[in-house]
Amino acid sequence: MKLLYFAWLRQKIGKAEETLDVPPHVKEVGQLLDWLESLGPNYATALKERRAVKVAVNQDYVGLTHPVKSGDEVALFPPVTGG
Amino acid sequence: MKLLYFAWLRQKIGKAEETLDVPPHVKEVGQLLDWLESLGPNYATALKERRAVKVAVNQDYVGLTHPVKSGDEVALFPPVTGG
Amino acid sequence: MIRVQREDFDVGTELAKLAAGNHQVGGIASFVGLVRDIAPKDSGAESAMTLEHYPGMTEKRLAEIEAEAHRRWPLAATVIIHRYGRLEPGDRIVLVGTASSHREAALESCAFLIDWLKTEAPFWKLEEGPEGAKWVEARSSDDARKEAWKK
Amino acid sequence: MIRVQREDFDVGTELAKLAAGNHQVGGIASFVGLVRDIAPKDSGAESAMTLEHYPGMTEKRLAEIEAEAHRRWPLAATVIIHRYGRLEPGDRIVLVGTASSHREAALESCAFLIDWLKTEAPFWKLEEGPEGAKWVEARSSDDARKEAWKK
Repeated sequence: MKLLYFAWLRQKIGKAEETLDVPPHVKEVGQLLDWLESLGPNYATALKERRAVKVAVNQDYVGLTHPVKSGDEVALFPPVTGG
Repeated sequence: MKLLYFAWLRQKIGKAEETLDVPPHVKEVGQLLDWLESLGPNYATALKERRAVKVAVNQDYVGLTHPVKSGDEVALFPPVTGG
Repeated sequence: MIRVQREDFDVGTELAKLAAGNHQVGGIASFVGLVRDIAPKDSGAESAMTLEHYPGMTEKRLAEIEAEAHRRWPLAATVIIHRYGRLEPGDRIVLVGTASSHREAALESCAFLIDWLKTEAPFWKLEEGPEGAKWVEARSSDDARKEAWKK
Repeated sequence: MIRVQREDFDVGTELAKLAAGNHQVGGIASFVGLVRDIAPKDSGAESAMTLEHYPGMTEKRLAEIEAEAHRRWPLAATVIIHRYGRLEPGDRIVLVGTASSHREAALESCAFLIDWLKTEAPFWKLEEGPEGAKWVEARSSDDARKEAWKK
């Protein structure tokens, strides 16, 4: 699974993207976030304020119960501030 | 009194402007329009559909009871269609 | 800034002026009105128009409308340019531009200015249609849009 | 038409394209977003910013927002240009332009596009303030403006 991080999520996690082998029990976005938090203090800090974390799967905005699977492009980022 | 005519009012009356000595009983816009109608068939035709005649005195929109006096600039024109 | 002129204008240049030297401007809204071709598509003809106006009163009314926009919204700068004379399809007729720190103020005041201008500024359009020249009639929908701003 | 780019753009040229060769266009509405200087006036400094975005998703979202505007209003043409990278106060960030036969459609769809873009397009602003770099926080008023279009 390809993970992308933007803005302060990128800074706190310390990388812009990575490819991870996600364990089989991770089937939804919420489970993915829980599992990522367990990877280290940088992830835990970045994902602590869960309300401020938006998720896109394959470039579409999704909610916490949206399914994720191997091969997906999953992006985590704060609320957008363009325009 | 200086009279100005625009758009189809100018065409129907047959002139763009004129200076007229208005009789003393003409004290309001409505009375002025009535008096102008009496000046000839071109005026009568132009002013027939009174709802379609807008009036400005000294370059401000006014109603039929607005006073007019010697020295005023009075303009008659149809509803505006700019922009 | 108000201009009533025969000549065309450059939209990019006019809008850039609204924020020149003022780094508090966050947004510029604008509306450009163009001459539409009203001739039937299969006529092979194009329909020009002539804009008549009331010199003096035009500038006065536009300045009043502009001042009203500045009273209602926090605007850094505004521009209204309106042409008169003969114009052909595709020609620019009017430009309204508004600059503000806030995009809401810029967008709303721009719509306000063009709506008010349509019903207040003394211009009249004579269209050269396929059956001869015809004065454009005022639209009641324009009056309705202006009235909505009074609420 | 969607463009996401580092380079500046020419507002007049982009807006003129919206009506080029189409004499049914009667009005072009536009909004240009500029970088505001957030540094205190007496600091002597100016505050630049860097715009980060999500390549691929940005273009996808903007195309969807543009398509939604075309579904809602009778539009002849639209343009959305959004820059990324480092920008200084006064620099253009974004252009939204809409062309229609009807000015209401042009004005409303322009406001719709900038409102939706603000809450949907994956851009993030990092402001270089007097106390260091800071990610701009999303405004709840922007969400409210977007929600209003759902009614």
